[in-house]
Amino acid sequence: MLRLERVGLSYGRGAEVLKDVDFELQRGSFCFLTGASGAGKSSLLKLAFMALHPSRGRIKLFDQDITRVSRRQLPFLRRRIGVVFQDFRLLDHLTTFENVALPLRVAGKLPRNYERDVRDLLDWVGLAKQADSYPPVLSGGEQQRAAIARAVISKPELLLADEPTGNVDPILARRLIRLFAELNKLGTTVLLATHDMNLLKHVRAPVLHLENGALQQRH
Amino acid sequence: MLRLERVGLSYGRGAEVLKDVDFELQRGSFCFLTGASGAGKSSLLKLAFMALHPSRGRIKLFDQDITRVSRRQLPFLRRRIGVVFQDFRLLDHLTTFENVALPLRVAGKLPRNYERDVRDLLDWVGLAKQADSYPPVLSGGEQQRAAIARAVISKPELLLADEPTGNVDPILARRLIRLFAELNKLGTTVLLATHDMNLLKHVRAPVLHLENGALQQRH
Amino acid sequence: MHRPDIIPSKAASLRTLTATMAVMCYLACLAVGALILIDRAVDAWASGLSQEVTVQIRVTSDSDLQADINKATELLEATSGVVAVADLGEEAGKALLEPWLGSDGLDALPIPRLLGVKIDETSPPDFDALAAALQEAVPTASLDTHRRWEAELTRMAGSLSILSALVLLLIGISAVAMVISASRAVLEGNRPIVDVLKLVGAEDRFISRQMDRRFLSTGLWGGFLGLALAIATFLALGYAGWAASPGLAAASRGLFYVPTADTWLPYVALLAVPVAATILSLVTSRLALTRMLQR
Amino acid sequence: MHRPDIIPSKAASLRTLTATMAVMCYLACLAVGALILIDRAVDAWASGLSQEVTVQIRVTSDSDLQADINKATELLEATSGVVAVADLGEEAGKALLEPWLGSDGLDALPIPRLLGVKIDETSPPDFDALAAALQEAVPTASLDTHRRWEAELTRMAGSLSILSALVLLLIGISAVAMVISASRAVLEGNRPIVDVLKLVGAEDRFISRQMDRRFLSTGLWGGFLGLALAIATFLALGYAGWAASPGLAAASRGLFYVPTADTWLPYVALLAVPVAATILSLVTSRLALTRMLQR
Ligand SMILES: Nc1ncnc2c1ncn2[C@@H]1O[C@H](COP(=O)(O)OP(=O)(O)OP(=O)(O)O)[C@@H](O)[C@H]1O
Ligand SMILES: Nc1ncnc2c1ncn2[C@@H]1O[C@H](COP(=O)(O)OP(=O)(O)OP(=O)(O)O)[C@@H](O)[C@H]1O
Ligand SMILES: [Mg+2]
Ligand SMILES: [Mg+2]
Repeated sequence: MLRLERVGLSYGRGAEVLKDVDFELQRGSFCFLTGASGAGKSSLLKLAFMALHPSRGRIKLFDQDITRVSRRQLPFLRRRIGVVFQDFRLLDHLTTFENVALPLRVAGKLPRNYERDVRDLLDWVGLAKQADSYPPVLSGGEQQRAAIARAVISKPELLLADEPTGNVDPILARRLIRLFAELNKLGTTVLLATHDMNLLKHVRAPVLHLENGALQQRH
Repeated sequence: MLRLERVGLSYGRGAEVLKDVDFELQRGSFCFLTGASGAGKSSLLKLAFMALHPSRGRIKLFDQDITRVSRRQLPFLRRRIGVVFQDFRLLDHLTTFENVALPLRVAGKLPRNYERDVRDLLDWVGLAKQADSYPPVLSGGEQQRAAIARAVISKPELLLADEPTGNVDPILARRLIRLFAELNKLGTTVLLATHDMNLLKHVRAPVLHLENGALQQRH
Repeated sequence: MHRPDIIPSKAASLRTLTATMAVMCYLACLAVGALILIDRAVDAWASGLSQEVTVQIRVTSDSDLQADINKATELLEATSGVVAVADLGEEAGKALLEPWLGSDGLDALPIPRLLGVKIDETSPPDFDALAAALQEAVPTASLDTHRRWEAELTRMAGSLSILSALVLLLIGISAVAMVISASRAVLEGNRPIVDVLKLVGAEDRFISRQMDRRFLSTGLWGGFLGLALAIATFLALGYAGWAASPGLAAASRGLFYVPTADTWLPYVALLAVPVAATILSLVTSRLALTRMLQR
Repeated sequence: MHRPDIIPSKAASLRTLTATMAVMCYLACLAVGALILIDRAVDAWASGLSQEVTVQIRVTSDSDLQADINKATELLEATSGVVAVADLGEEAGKALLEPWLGSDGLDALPIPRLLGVKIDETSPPDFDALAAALQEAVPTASLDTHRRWEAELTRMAGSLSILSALVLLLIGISAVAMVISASRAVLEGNRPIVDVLKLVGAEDRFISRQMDRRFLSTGLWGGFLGLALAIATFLALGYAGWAASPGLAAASRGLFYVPTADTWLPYVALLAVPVAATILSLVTSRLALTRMLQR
């Protein structure tokens, strides 16, 4: 599914944030990514999402070498991936509903074909009342849930979530983790970066730990 | 120190987010504020910081009725308060150093009088290397620490922190909590909104819990 | 179900772009209108004038008329800007004096001779120098100053026409600079949105279509607002301007109403302004967007 | 230790403001310069012209010269736009004929009489109507068309002067609209920064001082860039423009070099443009900022 081979990453002329990272994410697996603040978790997810280019090494995604894939192919690869960004990246001038529906709209789907799904999902993440509100008036946790909803609305093959429960209460966090687990059962591969040790307790899954730019697997 | 009397808050013509909130924060105390996502924690902190006006009720801060304080007085009241916003609110075009020094600069202090302090504080929160980086290139946790540093740099009488450890690892979180406790010992009153149950274990302090717009005190 | 625009329509930079389009199109339309007006006035003027000046040769007791005529003709033909010289004969001289002296008894007088000098309208000779040269070579000859005034006027009108073309050019360049700058600011302001669209899997085509739509509607709305203001200004000049300057007023109205062979010209020229500005804005945004997407 | 500006200097909207200031000041300076040029030209023109036209009254065998003179004088004095009428005497008539006939034997001829008609420069009479009326009332009288041309020219120059003042006004209004719009966009773009400054305890004074500094430097830089471009344009016109329009070229140079009583005027007027634009930008940002801070 996702395979990093001796990947190194440095920003500009700075030191390497990631050094010789090697790992493979099996199709249908569920994995946590941990590490201290500034260890490079977000950077690693951005690499997987093709928002960054590795300084060296090779990344294979859906059996394609994404360091070589053409720019025209990028959007189609990205549509098969859902991402929750640490800073949400919602569009302030679109309602919560429109934000969540954005990946579908961008993929050329018609509203009548997705309106139902979007409303159901908003309901599930507890944003039914906020469907027509704009992100700037949402609470931190509400924005985060909107971001999660946007990431999963298109039932992606791969889900990359960066600290997706940092702004919600423990009960909601467990509910969201259940959502991820549910999707995982339906075939979505999940890679979830988090600091929340309680989450690790709720799902039995391998943990990838980043330290000094290197990745270690823990169970 | 801070006293809310039958405070109600509603946004626009929506339902009330806070209903009849009554509580007093004693000078020198340390208090947690909890509640589900969307319960109104951030709203309450914004009220205390005079970034919002209550729809009804009275708020007293430093023995002044802040619903009646003149606009000219506001900056001087605010300088006595440190705030960590849930969304950080860093200025993207200033370096971490400049962001942290901003409250001092705005208060008319000269760089030679604060440079040392700022560097020491950055060191303490683990941002010494990022002092000259701009917020957009910081990791989520680094941004959060910069926001915390900015809130405490002027040794405020009151510290309001909104989910200040949502983006940092448990070890850093404990370190930051120690920073808050340290400040508290030096006389700063601390009100800390959080979802992180582990934090509650580290500091023995009263917990204010928001539910359905009402505040309950738990110990 | 209504789907809101993906590129927001309410950014401050977009309002600036609208204002830019309106103001620059307004000024450009005014300049185009003025150019057309002035060109027409100059044309009308020039066609109403004879392209001739006259040279009078006096008859004195000690002068040889024919020799003087030949000498003057020679001199005139050698002057640049003179196309042809013709002796207008004795009758023309008589016609000249008639208004002053009546037709009786003219035959007894030494009737001066007139030469018709056809001049090149586009590059008329220097009349002052010519008059001096003529006086020097043939003391009995003098250049008719009446026609010289006409030529002076024509030259002044020509200058005016060049000046207004120059103004149009300068306004045009200014408009281009402004539209480019404002369009780039709008695109720059939309960078975070473009980034998010890329991240949710939007193709470049999709993004540029959305962006084009926004620039197209902003551009056309601003541009035609400017055009409408310009037309309103011409109309206001045409009616309210009467007292200040009747000629200007009539000309302003003439711009739209007077039927001439090229009645369609002002309409087309004015319409071209907002369209060209919009295209410029679109192209600018496209180029900047392409660069933005490439990274 | 260097402290970076709190209001960033590199926003796209700020670049648009710089461009706006430069372009609008450029156009306004051009318009001011043109207005000064044209006013000077018109003044020079008008002072070089006599404010008189002449009426000739022929002597025929069956006419009473003095009666004709009286009748014509009466008619002329009743015409609006005529200030005074004077009989120029017999010598003036002789002087008129001399160029054609020489001075010998003039005494034998029926010398026409000339009337000097002083006209009101600012509202000259309708010469065509006057000529017709004169012909009708006094068949031997005729209006000298030479001077009529001069008057026509003066009127045209006057129109031109009004037109250029109008253009200056329209460019001025456009510039005001653009500067206001661009300044507001810049302020709007800085709203998040203003919010943060408020939250960290900045006084309104502090924020407006920072903002003023930014607008002042942007405004002056853009404005004087525009002024410099305008001066460069005048200089280019003054030297390179010679071929296209010598009069224009000389005038452009005259704008800066020719010593006249009001030599300082163009400098002051041109300098006023960027200064005024910067003040406008500052005032706009101040007003918008005050509104922003009040909430
Ligand atoms: N665009 C960038 N340019 C330069 N340095 C960057 C950039 N993005 C991240 N960094 C640096 O790279 C390091 C890793 O960042 P990253 O965001 O991957 O950390 P993280 O593991 O996600 O941390 P956190 O848990 O705090 O979010 C950080 O020290 C950060 O300052
Ligand atoms: N500016 C606003 N306009 C309208 N509604 C708002 C605004 N700000 C917040 N709200 C609503 O008020 C409610 C409380 O918001 P608040 O941000 O105080 O919650 P919170 O307790 O901080 O939640 P979280 O833990 O998710 O940050 C939410 O439902 C939110 O949608
Ligand atoms: Mg991160
Ligand atoms: Mg909150």
